[in-house]
Amino acid sequence: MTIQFLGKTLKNPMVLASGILGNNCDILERVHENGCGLVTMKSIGPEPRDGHKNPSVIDLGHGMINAVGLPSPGVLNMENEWDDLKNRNFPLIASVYGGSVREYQIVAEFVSLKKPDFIEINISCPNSEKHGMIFGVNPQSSHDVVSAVKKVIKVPLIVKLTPQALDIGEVASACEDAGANAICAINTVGPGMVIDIESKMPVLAFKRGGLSGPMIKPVAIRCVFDVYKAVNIPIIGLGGITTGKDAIEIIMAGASLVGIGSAIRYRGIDVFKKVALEMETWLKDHDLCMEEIIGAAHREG
Amino acid sequence: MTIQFLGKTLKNPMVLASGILGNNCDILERVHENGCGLVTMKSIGPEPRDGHKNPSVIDLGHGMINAVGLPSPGVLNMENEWDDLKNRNFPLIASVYGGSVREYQIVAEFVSLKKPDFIEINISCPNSEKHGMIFGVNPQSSHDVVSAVKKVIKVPLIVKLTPQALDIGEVASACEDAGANAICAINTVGPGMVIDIESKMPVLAFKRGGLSGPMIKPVAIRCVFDVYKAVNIPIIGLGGITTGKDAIEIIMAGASLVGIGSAIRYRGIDVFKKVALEMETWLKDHDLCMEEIIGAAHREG
Amino acid sequence: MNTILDQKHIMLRVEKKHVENQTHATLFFHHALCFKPGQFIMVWIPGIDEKPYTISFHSKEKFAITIEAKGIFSKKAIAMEKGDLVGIRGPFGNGFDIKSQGQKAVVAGGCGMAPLAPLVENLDKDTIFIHGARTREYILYPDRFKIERLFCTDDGSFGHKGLVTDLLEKQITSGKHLDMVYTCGPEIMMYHVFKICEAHHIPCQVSLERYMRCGFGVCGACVCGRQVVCRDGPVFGSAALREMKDFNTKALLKSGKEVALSQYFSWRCK
Amino acid sequence: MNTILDQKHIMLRVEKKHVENQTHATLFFHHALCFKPGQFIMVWIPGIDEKPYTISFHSKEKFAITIEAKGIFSKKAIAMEKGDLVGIRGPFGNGFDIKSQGQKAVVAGGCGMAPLAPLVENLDKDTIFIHGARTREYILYPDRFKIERLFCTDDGSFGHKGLVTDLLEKQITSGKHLDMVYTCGPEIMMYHVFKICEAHHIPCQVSLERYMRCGFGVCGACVCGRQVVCRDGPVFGSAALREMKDFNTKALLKSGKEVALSQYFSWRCK
Ligand SMILES: Cc1cc2nc3c(=O)[nH]c(=O)nc-3n(C[C@H](O)[C@H](O)[C@H](O)COP(=O)(O)OP(=O)(O)OC[C@H]3O[C@@H](n4cnc5c(N)ncnc54)[C@H](O)[C@@H]3O)c2cc1C
Ligand SMILES: Cc1cc2nc3c(=O)[nH]c(=O)nc-3n(C[C@H](O)[C@H](O)[C@H](O)COP(=O)(O)OP(=O)(O)OC[C@H]3O[C@@H](n4cnc5c(N)ncnc54)[C@H](O)[C@@H]3O)c2cc1C
Ligand SMILES: Cc1cc2nc3c(=O)[nH]c(=O)nc-3n(C[C@H](O)[C@H](O)[C@H](O)COP(=O)(O)O)c2cc1C
Ligand SMILES: Cc1cc2nc3c(=O)[nH]c(=O)nc-3n(C[C@H](O)[C@H](O)[C@H](O)COP(=O)(O)O)c2cc1C
Ligand code: FES
Ligand code: FES
Repeated sequence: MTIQFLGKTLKNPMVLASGILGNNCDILERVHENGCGLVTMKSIGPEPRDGHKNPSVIDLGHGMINAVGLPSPGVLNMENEWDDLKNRNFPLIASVYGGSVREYQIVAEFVSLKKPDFIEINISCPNSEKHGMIFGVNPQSSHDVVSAVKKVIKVPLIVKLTPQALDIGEVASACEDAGANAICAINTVGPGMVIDIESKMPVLAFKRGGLSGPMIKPVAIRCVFDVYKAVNIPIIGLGGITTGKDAIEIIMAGASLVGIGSAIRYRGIDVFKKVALEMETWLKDHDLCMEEIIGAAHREG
Repeated sequence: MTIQFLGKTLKNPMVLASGILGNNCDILERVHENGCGLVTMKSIGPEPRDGHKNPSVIDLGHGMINAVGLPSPGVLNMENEWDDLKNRNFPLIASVYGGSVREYQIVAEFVSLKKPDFIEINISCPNSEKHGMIFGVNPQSSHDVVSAVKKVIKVPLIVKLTPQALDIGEVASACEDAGANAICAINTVGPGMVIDIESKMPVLAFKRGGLSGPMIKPVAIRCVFDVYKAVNIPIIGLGGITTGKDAIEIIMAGASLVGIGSAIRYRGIDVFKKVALEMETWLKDHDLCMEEIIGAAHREG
Repeated sequence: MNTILDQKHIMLRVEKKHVENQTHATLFFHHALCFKPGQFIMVWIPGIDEKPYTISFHSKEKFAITIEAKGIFSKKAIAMEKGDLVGIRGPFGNGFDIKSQGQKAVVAGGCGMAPLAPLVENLDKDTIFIHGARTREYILYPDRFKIERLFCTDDGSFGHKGLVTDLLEKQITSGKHLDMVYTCGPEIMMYHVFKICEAHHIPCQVSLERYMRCGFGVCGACVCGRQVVCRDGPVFGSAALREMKDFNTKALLKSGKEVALSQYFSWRCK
Repeated sequence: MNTILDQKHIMLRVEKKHVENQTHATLFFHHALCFKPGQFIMVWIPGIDEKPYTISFHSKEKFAITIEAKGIFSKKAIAMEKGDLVGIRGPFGNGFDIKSQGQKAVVAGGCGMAPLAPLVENLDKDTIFIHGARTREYILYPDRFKIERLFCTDDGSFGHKGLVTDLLEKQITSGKHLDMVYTCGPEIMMYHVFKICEAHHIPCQVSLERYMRCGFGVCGACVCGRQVVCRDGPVFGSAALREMKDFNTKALLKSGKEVALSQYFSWRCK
């Protein structure tokens, strides 16, 4: 299932979602070895940031809720990681965030010098007081941050969107106009809240958090469907993808690559290998290839 | 658990959600007899409307997705129903929708003459091309429709909100300023989409639909929490409530009454009786009463 | 009882089609369904619509539905061929109560034979089994049952010329004692069967039809008085029928508008 | 294996508190947990924080955790009383592998006794059991085990004066053949135990500690080289340890920053 994506060859269409495991080079390599064609680092911010207190990730059975809160060593404090990554033998997305257009630019410019294969800007995280989400809900602010970042980086740019936008297609289209090379959809849904009725307190320390995993899949499918209609650049589709059939579904909605995060919880770190195999089997059984089914749900009926 | 709500006495805090079963007087009466303190009619529109083709409601296991599409006989074609309801022995919410401020006003004014106990305006339905949702995502347009409707009706007004608003607290607050007597939160989440990979087609005839049931509870809890912080009027909390503990949770988030829709699927029409009993038992075991726990999650910690 | 997970949406391919006559066909599927006679499934033809159909044949690993061509959907359905794809959800509904003792009778009218067929296969050989159709060629499943059938047709081309209710009354007045009557067919027919049963104090069970959306008791499209046809029914016993003001009188259109049954039947889903 | 549903967040009340000494207390809960020695749970004190704790006692319907007062959270935890409310999630992690055959040894340092206690209760009577602590009063569970313990303390107030590694080496050099060594305690201690085992070709299992968030292998907070401590561990065998560059050298802070282990241990969660 070798695949071309923005000029690079990937061994398969599986992507590790940002914020999942990607804390060091070793673990990213292990994820790659476990059947993941393209891995994403945890989002990198301008300053050192501890993120929120625990509880910050809770399983809900049919998905999870998290308010990890964008912890980051800060872009200037990661020399060890960059050194390790220099000699990597796998393709890499570096995810970045900021609190202002200028911060996105600073972080992305610095990161670009470290030569990841792609940079992803996370303009969609709901778990911080001020970071990210505000950009991703609005086409104009999304356009601003994308064009600013495009000016200073030397690798293709992926923009990660939030389902909370009123019209995600419009936001995606603004990003494309501003020069984005691909869209990643979606970040977590909600936010939501879980209250423990015995202590009468929200369980997450940050009170609210983003939903992920199987329960958000219908929202992810709809968002990818909307984005596919709106843009001509490729889409990394994710949100609740857990099985090969889920992957086929989001590809039919319009995704070219398929991201996985929460499903590691349910199927282990080799979920990438499993899902890729299930996809291949399904495609073979139906005598179809990947290219034929991208966006297929737009064509029938 | 007798309760006061906008000047009326209800036998308990349970509410039947709009669009669920409420198609005639007989069935509303039966829901009331099955332990529901306050029942809501299916949303009434200005014109006869068939709604969307089937499939329009699909179960997803941990919730459901629907695009029924606001079917309605039209406000002027319901004389039989109004006649039947005239002699009802239960409190009633009439839900209304329109495609413009003027339409909301016309429908609500007519419905007000039929003397329901309350009118609810649905400014939050995602399943129609033009109805409702556009108002509920924006504080200004919500304010406009609420103040227009308030002018022409003689019963208390409830406003039903969508979780898709960027800041639901802000919308609720605009509604309160415009004269709303209570907030109902939330309508369905998303929208989402389910694609059947064999036929390569979205399963719902309308393609996209709103999510409801257990999987949306965290979003409902967060929305009610936000609304409670923003307004001083009472809140009907709903979205995924299925058990007595769920009901306690949404009350602690800030709800005074608890709505149930999808849970009828999972626990039968007597879910109201069951949930009310479970709530009572929990309250007794904890030596607490309803009033003490409304909004409790805002006070602790 | 079926668990809720059993009722999730799945896709199946038509395994075999059996053309019954000009307007009826039976579609077979290879799929193990946990099922009780009288229950129904929601059948989706991608790109067309989704409608409820009763299960007309059931074995450990197969089931079938029998469709009468009426409008767009059912015409598409009988035109389907082996290998064609449909989505199904279900089974839904309560099904017939077959636990009751004593002498039973089954009264089928036209395509109302469909839900009754798997029931008949579960009943004693001495069951009185009345089946009416327009003409001889519209008699469904002519060679299927071990139980003897009393036939009637509108034109007298097969069996008695006249209505199933004539045959039922004849049985009763000829002194036959009945303990339970199961019936399905046009609502007016079922209404008359019910009336006959009431007059002779015989409990009966009828299978109703209303416009449906969810199939599982949430959306309210199918309410009939106090009853939710998709969940409390589609089979209703005498006690429920006595209180059901809407039986043979009213039904809801797709818009939710309450109309006379005649108007409901002349409405075409668009 | 625990199913995922077993691991959902639940609230429990402290059933009993046993003060072990000035800085250690054991909290008992009445709750049936499906558990394997070496696994841990995430413990939430509402309004404070949530941290991982090993299960130090387990019966069919009870379990306990033993806490050493270090920072804000653990001080709150040992100050809790009967009836106080905590949330738990889990159990998580792999636990010790107890299927191996032959002569076993257990080496516990300080609060590292906690995860080893339920393991010891599952081992043969001839297991070599070494336990070290600062002083006599910091010896956990003095009367709990049937297996004889070899004690050591930093100040010699009880048993050997010195380190657990002294006692382990003495056993080996005195000719005792060992087939498996289980150890938990400060990472530097475990590192030396591992080195001794390597030198003598004895397989060993150590239980690691890293900052954790999710506890189920998703967030990446606890990664240690190629290993995910909360899921692949917390117990690691010799093969994994040999390749684990970060063992006794590096750990991630809450921010994800990779630092020397000494810096990690002097960091206080805010
Ligand atoms: C629980 C249940 C079980 C059913 N089982 C079967 C079955 O086993 N076999 C079968 O053929 N059909 C069955 N039906 C009816 C089926 O669902 C469709 O309504 C029917 O096939 C007509 O659909 P259509 O879209 O082709 O026709 P439409 O386009 O809907 O209508 C075509 C014509 O049929 C008439 N019509 C439409 N709906 C009804 C109705 N509900 N009752 C009577 N006449 C109607 C109209 O007057 C119209 O002229 C069942 C219905 C229910 C509720
Ligand atoms: C899998 C696992 C199982 C554990 N089981 C137990 C147990 O059974 N009993 C128990 O008492 N603790 C256990 N811990 C450690 C526990 O989770 C807390 O880290 C500890 O109680 C300190 O928390 P605190 O918030 O009170 O201290 P903090 O405020 O976090 O720190 C207080 C002091 O402790 C030191 N410290 C903080 N974190 C660590 C660490 N991870 N390792 C070593 N020193 C640290 C710091 O140097 C600081 O000076 C376990 C940890 C893990 C990962
Ligand atoms: C614990 C956790 C941490 C996350 N952190 C980030 C992050 O730092 N940056 C980001 O862009 N997305 C982050 N996400 C969102 C995921 O990348 C992904 O978009 C989302 O979880 C939906 O995919 P899933 O359902 O496969 O998990 C995080 C998700 C989880 C569950
Ligand atoms: C089949 C269906 C139809 C609905 N129709 C309406 C409607 O007409 N008007 C309305 O305000 N809400 C409607 N809703 C939304 C519900 O009233 C409710 O807000 C939502 O389902 C969340 O609650 P629940 O999770 O308890 O179902 C509908 C929901 C469903 C599932
Ligand atoms: S079809 Fe929805 S309630 Fe019966
Ligand atoms: S604590 Fe989250 S991966 Fe280990």
